[in-house]
Amino acid sequence: MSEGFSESIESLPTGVLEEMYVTMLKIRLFEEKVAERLYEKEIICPVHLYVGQEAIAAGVCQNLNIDDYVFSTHRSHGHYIAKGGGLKELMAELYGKETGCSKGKGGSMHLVAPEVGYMGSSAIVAGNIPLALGTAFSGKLLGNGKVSVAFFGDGATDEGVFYECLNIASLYKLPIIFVCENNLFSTHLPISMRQANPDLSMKVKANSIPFVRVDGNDAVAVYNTARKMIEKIRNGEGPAFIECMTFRWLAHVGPTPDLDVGYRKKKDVEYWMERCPIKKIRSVLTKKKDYSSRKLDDIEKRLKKEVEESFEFTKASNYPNSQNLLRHAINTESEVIQ
Amino acid sequence: MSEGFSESIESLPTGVLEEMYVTMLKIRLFEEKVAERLYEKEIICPVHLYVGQEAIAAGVCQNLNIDDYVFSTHRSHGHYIAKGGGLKELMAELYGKETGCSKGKGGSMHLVAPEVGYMGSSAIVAGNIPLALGTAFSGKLLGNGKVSVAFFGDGATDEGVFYECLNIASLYKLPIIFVCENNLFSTHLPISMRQANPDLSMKVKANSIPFVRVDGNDAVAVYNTARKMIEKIRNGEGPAFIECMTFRWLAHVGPTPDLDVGYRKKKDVEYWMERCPIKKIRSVLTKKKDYSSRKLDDIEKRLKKEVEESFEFTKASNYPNSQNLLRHAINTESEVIQ
Amino acid sequence: MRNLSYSKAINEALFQTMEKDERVFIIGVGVNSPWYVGQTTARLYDTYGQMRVIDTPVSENGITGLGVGAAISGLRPVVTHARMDFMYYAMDQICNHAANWNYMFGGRLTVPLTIRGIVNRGGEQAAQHSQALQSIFMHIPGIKVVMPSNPYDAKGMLIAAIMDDDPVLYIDDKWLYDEECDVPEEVYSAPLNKGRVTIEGDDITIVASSYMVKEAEKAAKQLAADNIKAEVIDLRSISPIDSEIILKSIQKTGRLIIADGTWKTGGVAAEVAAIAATEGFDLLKAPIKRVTLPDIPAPASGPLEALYYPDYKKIVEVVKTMA
Amino acid sequence: MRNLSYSKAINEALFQTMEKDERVFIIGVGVNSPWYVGQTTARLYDTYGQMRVIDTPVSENGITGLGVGAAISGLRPVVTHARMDFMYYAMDQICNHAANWNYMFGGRLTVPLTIRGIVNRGGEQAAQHSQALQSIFMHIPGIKVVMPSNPYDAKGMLIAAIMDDDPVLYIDDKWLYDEECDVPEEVYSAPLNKGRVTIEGDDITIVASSYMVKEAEKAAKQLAADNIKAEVIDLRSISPIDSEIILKSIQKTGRLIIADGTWKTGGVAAEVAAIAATEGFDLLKAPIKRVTLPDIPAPASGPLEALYYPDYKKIVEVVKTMA
Ligand SMILES: Cc1ncc(C[n+]2csc(CCOP(=O)(O)OP(=O)(O)O)c2C)c(N)n1
Ligand SMILES: Cc1ncc(C[n+]2csc(CCOP(=O)(O)OP(=O)(O)O)c2C)c(N)n1
Ligand SMILES: [Mg+2]
Ligand SMILES: [Mg+2]
Repeated sequence: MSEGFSESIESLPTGVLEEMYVTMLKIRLFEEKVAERLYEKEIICPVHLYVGQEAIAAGVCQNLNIDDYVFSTHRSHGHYIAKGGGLKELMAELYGKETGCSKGKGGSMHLVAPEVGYMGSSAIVAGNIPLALGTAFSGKLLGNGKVSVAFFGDGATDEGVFYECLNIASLYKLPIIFVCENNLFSTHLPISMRQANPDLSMKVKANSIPFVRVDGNDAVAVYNTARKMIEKIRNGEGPAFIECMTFRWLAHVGPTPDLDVGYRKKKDVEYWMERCPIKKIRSVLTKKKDYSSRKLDDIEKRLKKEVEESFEFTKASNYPNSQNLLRHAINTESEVIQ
Repeated sequence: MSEGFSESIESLPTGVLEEMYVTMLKIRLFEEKVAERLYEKEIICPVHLYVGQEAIAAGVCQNLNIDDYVFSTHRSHGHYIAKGGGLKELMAELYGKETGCSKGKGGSMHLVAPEVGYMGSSAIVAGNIPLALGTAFSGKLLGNGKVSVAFFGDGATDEGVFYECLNIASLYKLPIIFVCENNLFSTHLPISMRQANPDLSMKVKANSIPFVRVDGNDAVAVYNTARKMIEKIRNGEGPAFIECMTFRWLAHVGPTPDLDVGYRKKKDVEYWMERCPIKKIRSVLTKKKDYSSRKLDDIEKRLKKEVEESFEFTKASNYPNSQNLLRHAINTESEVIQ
Repeated sequence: MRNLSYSKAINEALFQTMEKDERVFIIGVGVNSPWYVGQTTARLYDTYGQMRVIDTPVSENGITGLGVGAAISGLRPVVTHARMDFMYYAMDQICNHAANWNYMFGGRLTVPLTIRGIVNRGGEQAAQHSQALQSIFMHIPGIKVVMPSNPYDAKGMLIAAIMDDDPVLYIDDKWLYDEECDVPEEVYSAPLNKGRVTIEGDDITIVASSYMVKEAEKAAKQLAADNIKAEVIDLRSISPIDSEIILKSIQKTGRLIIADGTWKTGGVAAEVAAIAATEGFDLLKAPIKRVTLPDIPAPASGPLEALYYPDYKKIVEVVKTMA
Repeated sequence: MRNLSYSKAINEALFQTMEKDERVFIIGVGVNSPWYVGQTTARLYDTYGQMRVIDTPVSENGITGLGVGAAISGLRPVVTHARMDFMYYAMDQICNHAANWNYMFGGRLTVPLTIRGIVNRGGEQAAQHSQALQSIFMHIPGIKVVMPSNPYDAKGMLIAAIMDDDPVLYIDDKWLYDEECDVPEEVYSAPLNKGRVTIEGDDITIVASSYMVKEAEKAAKQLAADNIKAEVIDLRSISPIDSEIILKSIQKTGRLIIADGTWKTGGVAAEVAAIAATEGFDLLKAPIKRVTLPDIPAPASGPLEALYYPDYKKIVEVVKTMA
């Protein structure tokens, strides 16, 4: 399936591999905790889990600087974490606490961490893509070498504005990388029932944008492809597009396996679970000559602790007080008078 | 330039050629009259003349039945006439008379003639395309064999909704023919300043829609290409796309040659005027063995008279009376109370 | 008669109109989703098949326009938006096309289109998944806007909307989906331009629509305990709006409060207040009051959300300041 | 000081802000067109080049979103829509994104975006090329809406809008482009939240904005001849709206008429009436009146168009019914 490929594993420094592994495991462990809390109905806001797609966020963001820009969607814990957003502020946001990354006003679908270049999640399908075009434009106008990334799902490629953005990015040679996480579904509807020709490549290339399809469950493939693209983008060569084939393990929204609902088959889910991105990178990492597999336990322990701490932090945090309701719609606060 | 081509001229019946010629000349003569009246400032509403593009409307509509559906844009006199709309009602509409095809409420940019399947012009770029999708859908659901046509300019291919429509039409195999009149400009802006890759073919084919580019100044080429497409569409094979390369001779809006404004070169306009679609079909027609060129004079005389009559009709018509202002926003008239 | 829930009443209206009239079809993002539109489209696909119950690509503008085009060529589409928030993508087709097509052509092409806009808020869904946008569409001439508040109207007004020759925006609210009441089994229609007095009273008029009617009724019951007799008017249609029923009521009560589930500024409540202050000024004995959302987007956090959405208690509180 | 036309005042504001602040850029369909936006963007391209004056593909939604993204990353975009009618395509980026981005993230990302929406009507342009949509945007929290009525404000408010940290919809009206008045040469800003009394009077308050201010002033002059002293208030900003100035005036006059260039139902006039009827009820001596467009799309035909747009005569006529 892949046009982009893993290359020789040995060429990747162990450090990079380990960092990606850490990112991915962090996402997974965090979301497992979130899933547990969702079952307990402690978290109320709609949550779209990223489990199974971790290699994409990790592989792309591994190539980014802290001040590069990232935008994501309703399903954005992974991108937020991979870009360096804090777990505590994330967990607190899911609980609607004032210490949340969005001060409790956004919930899971609206995360932000400008301090690490994570410029926001939009819950409107494709709505984040023009925004990434905008940060890319500012990167270009200011000549600051920053790259912008739009993460989005295959569903976003149904929306007209997506095509407008491809053209505009290419026309103005904007420093943006489009990352389509094609998990084959938009909610319950498979791409084959939504697109006459589900092959994205021509649609992208028709806008003179380089396109590569990779195995989205292979962090190394994602990393290598994104790296080359981002290098070129930083050189002023304009946008690039990476399509990552993947699958979500859980429900569109919420923590369940979603098999009762009838729109997807158990064996398809199983097929993709077999191809777990975390298992995959772990096996690559442990094959590295200079890697001691004892480290894996340490990492897992440390990350579990970090997740636990985010949870404790959240529990200890307050809900926003009522004055906060009216703040922030516009900056001149006194102007919101009720 | 053409992928679609004129084929052997002899294979086209003289009658078809003559009908197209008549349509084209009718459009031209009508618009020349309109241009004259625009210079006199007798016509007030914004008018986008079709001069130079007549072969497209004529060549496509020649293949249509009276109950097939057509939608057009701000530049729609040609399509209205080619589909069989009355000249009198058209002229009256431009003058805002109550006898106008839209009762004076639409003006040049909003023509309609449901009696001949002309379902309306939209002055919103690309706005008519989803509507044609809708009539195509009803053709399919009702199984009545009707074909829908969306005429639009290259400007419309900048809009996201255009891409949504390509996909939807192809996904549902709707009986629709997309006709892009690529006159290389959207108002003052050339397509090269609007699209990273101005070649439409891939964008269309990426949606699994058959695509043919033709010389839009060659009525025979347009006719032959559209004919084959429409045959297939009626056979249930789904949508098709024809791109007609052409040029407008006059200003984007209004009757002037538009050379003072600076966005296009005199020599380009001259190049295209050389390639006059009417001259071209006339030369084809008169080469036909069974065609007497004396007929040409008769035709021209008759059409001029028809145009003159539309003008007289208009002059004799009244403006809508004031009660008409509040009518027709919704059908239950009493509900518009001021 | 039998009790039916609001969502099942919608479902029944769709079944019955589709059964009766082959021109009716349903199209929208998520119409066959097991969760998006609740029970409202349940089993329709199984009965009427893929040509008449169409779950589409995420292309709101394209499919809305498809609905407009289908309507002007003789069909009766029910374009369904699982959330009003997503309708922003489709504004051009709704406002520039559906709303104008009849007027712009001198009445020559009617647009018998129904658009279902679902209000789906609460549950910490936040700013982009909570919007009730009736006030925007109320302002657009050429499109009718209705907001049924109970299962009886949900069925009757949906049938009327589908049978109506104009574009009708039919707004249903997920907070009402489990409400039940007597609903006739037969096909019937409820008017698209008439309000209704749901509780009679002499002291104050509470005008509301959709979900807020319930809150207004609860408020009226509570006020009755304090011997304040509130009259509750369910607008049902907000465009056209039934001025008469409002004026008649304030003639009796002299006092008006409007309870509306949208933002305050430029909202439905403003229009109702304006009607009273222009056409019923001499009937009024006290300042008009508005109970609405504050002029801010919806917050996620539960405690803020609880403050954000006004309820019957807020209505009671405001009424008491007027007594 | 010197006289400057409204369109040249806009042009000067753009020149001066672009000169002063490299973060400012202009983007929109037709911004370099010789006719679309009149003189307002003249010579900017020649001075600031293709990276800062960008005439785009016909992709309203995409380029508006580009503006939003540029704003949150430190630039000061002026997204320009040559007609408000075309903004329907961009509603998602304006309402779901620009308006929400700051609130939804607890104030962590401001959106210093200016959107110019141009009202371009008359001349038989008809329904799809005539719309004034301020009432829609007034209703959306998180976005400011201003409508300068004269060259002084046109310049000062545009500068203020560009320097403001919130999304500001700046609506200019082609019918005002040739109006002239004294305009300072220096950079200055006019407030984005304050109305202004342009003519003082004791008998009746006429509230207007943008083009209708001119008509209101003409009406006031004519009324003066009949010894009716009208006070004219130019709202300038319609979101936030300066309630105080309205209330202060009706305290004096007791009578209110609102002259607004949009549709009646759910429009700006309704909001102003609602403010008066809720917060200033006791000050009012007579029913409020609205002079607005009727609730129908714009017709093409000249004679109908003449009836469609209200002018000072209509205001005078209505005032006389109130005296
Ligand atoms: C404009 C809009 N339409 C519809 C929705 C409802 N919706 C939420 S997520 C989603 C599916 C998106 O699928 P995709 O983009 O592939 O992302 P995935 O959920 O698969 O990660 C849809 C349709 C929405 N949020 N926004
Ligand atoms: C949505 C929208 N944006 C902008 C415009 C302004 N406008 C009117 S015609 C036009 C050019 C359209 O070009 P094209 O589609 O190629 O048609 P042509 O005029 O060349 O026939 C533009 C941009 C519009 N009418 N609608
Ligand atoms: Mg997906
Ligand atoms: Mg063109």
